[in-house]
Amino acid sequence: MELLALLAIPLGGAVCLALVGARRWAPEANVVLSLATFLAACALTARVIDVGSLTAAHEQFFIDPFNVFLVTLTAFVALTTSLFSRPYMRIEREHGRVQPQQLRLYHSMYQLFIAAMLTALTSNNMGIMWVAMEAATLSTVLLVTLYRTPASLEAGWKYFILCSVGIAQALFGTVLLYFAAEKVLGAEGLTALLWTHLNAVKGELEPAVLGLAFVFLLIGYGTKAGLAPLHNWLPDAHAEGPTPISAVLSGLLLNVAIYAVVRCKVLVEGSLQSDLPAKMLMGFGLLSVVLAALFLWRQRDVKRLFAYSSIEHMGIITFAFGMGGVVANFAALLHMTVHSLTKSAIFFAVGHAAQKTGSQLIDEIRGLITLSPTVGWGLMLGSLAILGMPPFGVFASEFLVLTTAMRQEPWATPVLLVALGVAFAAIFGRVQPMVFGETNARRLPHPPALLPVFVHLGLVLLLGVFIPPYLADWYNRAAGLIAGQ
Amino acid sequence: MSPLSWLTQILEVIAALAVAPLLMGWVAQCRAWLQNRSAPSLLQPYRTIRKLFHKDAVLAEQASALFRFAPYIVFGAMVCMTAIIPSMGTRLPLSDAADAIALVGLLATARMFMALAAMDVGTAFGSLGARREMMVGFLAEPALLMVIFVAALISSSTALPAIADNLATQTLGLYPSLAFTAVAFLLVLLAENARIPVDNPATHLELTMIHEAMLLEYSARHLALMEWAAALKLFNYACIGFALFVPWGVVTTGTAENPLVLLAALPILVLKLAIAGAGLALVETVSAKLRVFRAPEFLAAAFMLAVLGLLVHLLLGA
Amino acid sequence: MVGELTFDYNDPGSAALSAPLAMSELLSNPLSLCLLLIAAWLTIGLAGLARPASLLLIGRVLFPLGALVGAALAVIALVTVTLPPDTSVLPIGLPDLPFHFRRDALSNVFLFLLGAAAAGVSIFSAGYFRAGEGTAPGLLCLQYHVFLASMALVLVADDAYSYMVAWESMALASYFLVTTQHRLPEIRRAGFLYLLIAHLGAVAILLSFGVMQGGTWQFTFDAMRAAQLPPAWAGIAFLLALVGFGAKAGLVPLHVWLPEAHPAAPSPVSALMSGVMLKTALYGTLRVGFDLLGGTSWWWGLGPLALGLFSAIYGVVFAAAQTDMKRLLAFSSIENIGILFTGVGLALVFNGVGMANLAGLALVAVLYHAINHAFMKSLLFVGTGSVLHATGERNLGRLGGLIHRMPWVAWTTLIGVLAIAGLPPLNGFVSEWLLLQAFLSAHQVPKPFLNMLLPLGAALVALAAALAAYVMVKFFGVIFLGQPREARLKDAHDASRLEKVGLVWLAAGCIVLGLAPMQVIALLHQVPQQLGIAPPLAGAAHWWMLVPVAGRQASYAPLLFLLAIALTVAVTILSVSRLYHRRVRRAAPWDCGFVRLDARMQDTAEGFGQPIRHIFEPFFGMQRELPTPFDAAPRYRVAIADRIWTGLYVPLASGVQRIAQAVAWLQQGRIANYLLYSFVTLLVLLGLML
Amino acid sequence: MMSLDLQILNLLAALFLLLAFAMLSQRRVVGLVDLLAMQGALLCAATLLLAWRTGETHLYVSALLTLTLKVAFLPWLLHRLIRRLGVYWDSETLINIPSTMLLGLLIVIFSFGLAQPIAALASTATRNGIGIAVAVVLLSFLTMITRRKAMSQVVGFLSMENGLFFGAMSATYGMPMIVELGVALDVLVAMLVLGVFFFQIREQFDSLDLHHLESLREDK
Repeated sequence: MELLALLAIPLGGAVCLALVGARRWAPEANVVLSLATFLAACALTARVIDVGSLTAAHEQFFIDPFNVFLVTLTAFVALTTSLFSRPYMRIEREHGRVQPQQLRLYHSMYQLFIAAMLTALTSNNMGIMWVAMEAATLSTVLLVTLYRTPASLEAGWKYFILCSVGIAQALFGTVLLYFAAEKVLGAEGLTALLWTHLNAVKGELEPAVLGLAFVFLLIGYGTKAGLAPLHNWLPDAHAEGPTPISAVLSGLLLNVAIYAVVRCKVLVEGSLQSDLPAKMLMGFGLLSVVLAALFLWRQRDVKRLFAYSSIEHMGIITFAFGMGGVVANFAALLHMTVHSLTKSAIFFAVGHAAQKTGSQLIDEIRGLITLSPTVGWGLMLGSLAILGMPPFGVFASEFLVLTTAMRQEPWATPVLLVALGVAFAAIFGRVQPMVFGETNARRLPHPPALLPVFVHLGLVLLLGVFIPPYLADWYNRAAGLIAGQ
Repeated sequence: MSPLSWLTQILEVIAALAVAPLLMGWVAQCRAWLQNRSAPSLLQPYRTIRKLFHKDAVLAEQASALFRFAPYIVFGAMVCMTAIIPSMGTRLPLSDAADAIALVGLLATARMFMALAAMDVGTAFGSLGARREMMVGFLAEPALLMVIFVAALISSSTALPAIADNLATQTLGLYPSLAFTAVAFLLVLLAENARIPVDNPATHLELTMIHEAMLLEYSARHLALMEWAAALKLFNYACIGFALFVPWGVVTTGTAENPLVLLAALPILVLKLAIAGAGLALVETVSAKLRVFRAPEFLAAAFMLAVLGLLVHLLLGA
Repeated sequence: MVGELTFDYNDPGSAALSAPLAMSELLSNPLSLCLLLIAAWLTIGLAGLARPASLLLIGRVLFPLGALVGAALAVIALVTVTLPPDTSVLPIGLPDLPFHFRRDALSNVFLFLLGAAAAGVSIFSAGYFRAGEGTAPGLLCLQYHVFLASMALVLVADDAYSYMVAWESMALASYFLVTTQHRLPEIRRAGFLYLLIAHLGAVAILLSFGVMQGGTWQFTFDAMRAAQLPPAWAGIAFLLALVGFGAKAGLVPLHVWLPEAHPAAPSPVSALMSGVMLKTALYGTLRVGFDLLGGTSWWWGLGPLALGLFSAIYGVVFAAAQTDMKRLLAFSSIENIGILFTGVGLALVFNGVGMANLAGLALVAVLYHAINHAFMKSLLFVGTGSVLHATGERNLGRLGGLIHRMPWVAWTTLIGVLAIAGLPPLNGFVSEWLLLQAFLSAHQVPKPFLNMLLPLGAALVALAAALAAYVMVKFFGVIFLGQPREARLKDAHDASRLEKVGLVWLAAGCIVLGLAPMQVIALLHQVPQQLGIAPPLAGAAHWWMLVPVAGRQASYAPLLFLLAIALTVAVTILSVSRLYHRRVRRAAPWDCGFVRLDARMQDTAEGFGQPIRHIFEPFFGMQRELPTPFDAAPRYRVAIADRIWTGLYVPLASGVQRIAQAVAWLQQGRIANYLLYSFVTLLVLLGLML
Repeated sequence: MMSLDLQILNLLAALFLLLAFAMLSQRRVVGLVDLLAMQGALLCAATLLLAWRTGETHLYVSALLTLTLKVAFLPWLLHRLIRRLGVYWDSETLINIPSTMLLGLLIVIFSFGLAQPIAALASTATRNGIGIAVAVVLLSFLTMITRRKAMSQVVGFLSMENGLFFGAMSATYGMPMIVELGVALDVLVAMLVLGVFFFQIREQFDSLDLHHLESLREDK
């Protein structure tokens, strides 16, 4: 029931907004829909907390601790982002950067995107998950090109081609999975792609096939997760789209992709008795961290900067999942949460900063703290949080990742140490002059919608110093689940 | 600590106060003889000090309280040193108050106050002198410490009286390490007491002077105290040298009961001082004054020698 | 053979010991009191946000309150130092890892240091902070007290997570305090450098904890104490910790941030950073080296020893060459940190070879010096703060003659100067004396070469101390003595009342610590005793006399010493004025008969540093601008560059730059290439799977 | 001697691969689209044959889907776009044709080697098709890499999809119905999005040449 609401509300919302999305009250409608979705998600969570994992619609949908917390997170960030995008898109419209019909497209696609992600998360059917992922891509492509600037078109094109090609590999992987599965589960196609069933019989699945399947799936979903060297679409898409979209892309879509990868990893590890998948994940993770850190060093565009930082953090998460074990998984899940909260908060602040100074170039944004203290502090604290400064939550997860790595994979720690240092220097060296120093812009009349920023940062802070017991228990269950216990 | 022992202590100090200017005079006399000049009277330093005490003190307008107070502190520090150094007797009340390291600290205190006082008036020469004095100081101090360390390692004590005791009472042994350190100590002594080749107490050529440059603004009783303190400093250094290298003839027992036993030590002390003074005069005569920025090399040599002494001791255990 | 360690103290000392035993029933759990005080600091900070602009509230109420809290903390730490450790757990932090806290003698010593110094600095700040200086007073108050609270938390944290949280919060708060004047680019640069190196250090510490952890979720210090590490891993853990804490302490070559950040901060903050924050790094090193890892291997000591000695010389030499008074003090902090780590290294070596008494002696010397430095350096920094406010000038070349205008600041600063120059009978001398005594026994270490090299360390320490005296003469002489080098110095005003209180408090600390070494040591020795490094003290002859190692007659009695000097001085003054007269006439300075004397003829800061620059030339990268005889307006300029900065950090940065450039080639914006990457990755992974 | 329909199926598979090679070497965009249509037709034929052979009803449906979407609609759409946008020729490929072919050959060998173990496991009659499918996927990947025109990249993408479907069909007689529908829907939407795209790109750069789309880069 809650599940139905969860998926139907954004889907229906997409349809309605496709019709009325250009109206003056469309943004509010967007907020209301997101709120409804969030409430549904909360209801679902409550349900899962007391009855535990559940399946629905002939097992086509499946909720367990792992995805339900991602569902809640997704719904929540979607809500806050819609709150942020309300004034933001208004101003864009005042500045004449978007036309009414584009706003219509924007709002309807926003809801569709949410729907697609929620489907991908809740679907039990690997095939449907694939379809939903592709749908998520398609729904955001046109949002990336919303401004119709040459840069945005290029970004959109790369996003489209690279992700579609990538995800095509994932489809092939799914095919192979199905191929292996029907040996065990029989050809009646309904159950053979259901994750729960696959998970039940993963021991009997044919290792050779699953190995290949995993490679294709990893390439496919890894491209969407922005793992180096498949990440090339990510900075462009994040930098050129409207900021709310950058926020949800960075904060949510990457999480969903990682989620898919992890689901596959669980199956494959169960079947393959080698640690090759784990090694692959760790390799991708480290490579992403290192490359992202080096690219960060050369950024001039603030949104590109934080896009690369997203790549870096996806690398950390992937590395953690690669290490496996309860603590590492716990850390990775926690990191997914805090990263999406922090990163979207940063993008909110950056969006306002860019609007105030009328530029995305780092060199042209100066003295935010005098221009608008709230934006300035938001950006400063957000950046410090994302750089892993306690008492923010990102530190908590990095603490666990690094200590676990020191114990399990000592060889990786020097790499991580250096990469984190370089990333810190790069990001902080660019953020500090933006926040501090003399400003060169005048104050804008409109008040920024910074409630989301500080709500997010507050939550991240909370997670840094105190993780509520039920949340912790939830992480633990999910972590255990991924660790195959 | 019987009151008698305190009496002994005071006697020793008074003796030192009396003998110190004499040493200055003696060195000056020897120098004059060695250089075929007609020698000043042996009592010349006393006369100078007395004359200075009688004069009216002239202070520069911008001199602060620090400037007026410094001479007393410097003088007081030197007097305390005489009390602590076993010049005639060990086992005295104050000899426990500070060991050799503390003595070096005391010297540093005096030096620092002199330098600060010199900078206080804000003349070109004052600060120049202060700078040079501190330069000499920071090179001489570690060298002196090294010298003391060697002796301390030999007699497992950093307290001068104890060192003197040990070296004096135990059967006469040859310490090659002490040979090195003795030379080092001599160099330090020359530098610290504003002697040729580092400085020239007799000079009034402004650009080369160190010690004198710091005293330029002083007059009358302040100058007198400074001069007397300088004499005491030389005396103290000499006594430290005796304690480290020729500790014989120092009264080690009975000082607590009968102050007069010190009289037994006095002639030996005077003898040692006479020889030392003559030697000092000889060194000063035969060597030429170095340019100021050669002084560091001179003292670095002292430092190296002292360290060598240390290594030799650690190597040979002697 | 080394005799047993004996300090002598009788009634007063033992009273200081027995008093807490009496009070121990009264305050059942001192740790909870400490935590309460820390909470009080935090609330005071938050209260500042209530009316961020009101100086009355912040200056007259909040900061004095903070000072009181600091004093209370110091008192508690003092009276409970002899109690056995007590722990408590707060139900926050990570799910399976709540915040653990623990108070033992080591924490006590540093808590006392923190509280006492913070009390003085806070009361000074109450009179110091004014409106319109960058950050709003309220925010400043918050950052300041969060800084204090996080430092205190570092000292009582008992598990890796809470430790790291407190540690980084400390760095963060101090960073914001450093960048108070964020409009100046060089201050932003300083802040950036500071936070960057602090963060790298923190990651190193984190990794060291990662090595020491006792297994899954076992991040409490107890678990680490219990964990049996193979020696190699223990060594790695210690080295990582050394790197991390060295970065925070400003150990060469990780010192580059220090001379930038400390001057950049407002003076009271500089005082706290130099006086207290650096000591938290020392605390960390001791905690990890002696407590968590048990200081098993003697060779661990070599690292701190070598780095410490080098830092000591390096710092003091650079201090002598500085022309900015706060930079000068910052470099002097590097020197003192060097001395401290030298002592730590010595203690580790002694402990490793099982010379318990000497290890205890070295450790006590280190702790003593840490406390001393907290007082002296805070005193000097707040002194410069008053000068800065009175004259708006940090450049030594534009100061001078202030002893007439601001006597309070001048005389209190003089005490600090004498103390930090290591002159008896002040506190700086005592700790250096103890350290030298420890060095004197180093030749007994049963290791070839080491027993030869260690005594040379004593020589270097002595050299550093002597150079410190040089530096301090320069510092005090150029600022306070001589003639004012600028006309406007004439109307410099003395410190405000609250500032005076702070100055006097810190100066008094220097004196007391110098005069009562026995009592202090009796308390400090609880640390090696509780850590099981050294046996308890054996009482001995006199309460006023300090004897480092029985079996060697060496002693130092500061009170006697001071009395003797005072007596002689008094007698001299009296007799001189009795026997002769006390007539004084004021006249123009003589200066060898030169008449037109002016302030520009005194030695400048550069001039005073010249001999050092000459002697230690290899240390510096110098560019000189010498005037030619034909210059119309001849001017002399010398710029000192830190060779380590130019030789290590600059190449490092440009190296990363180059690598980044090379890597950027991967991303040429051509979609075909990107497809190719995916394609190749696919083939490679497939190949792996085959 | 295997039965006739199997022989036909293998023949179709071979032709399928051949078409992939043809695409690799084809430089006229229009030609590419026709080849794509033929590929679709082959796929459809193969599916039908298989459906008839196995009697799986959902294979008929998927054959129908293929027919409408891949044989009729998409080629028509592309042709229309080509006419509207006037892009007939692709410029010189990034790698010259012969070496591309050589690479293609290697890829084929690789993918056959890859597929052998899987094919060994397969129970389906068309197991050899798997290797072909992998080869086609990789070959169309190569096509996309070597092309400069947006249009030809799209065609490459579509032929990759064909390859996937062929793989699915020959490995497991097709995916579950619901998935096939979803995939088909996605492909359809993707094509529509592309259509919009092409016009946007055109009105920006009045060309579909990809070298206009190389401004977002790090190496400057």
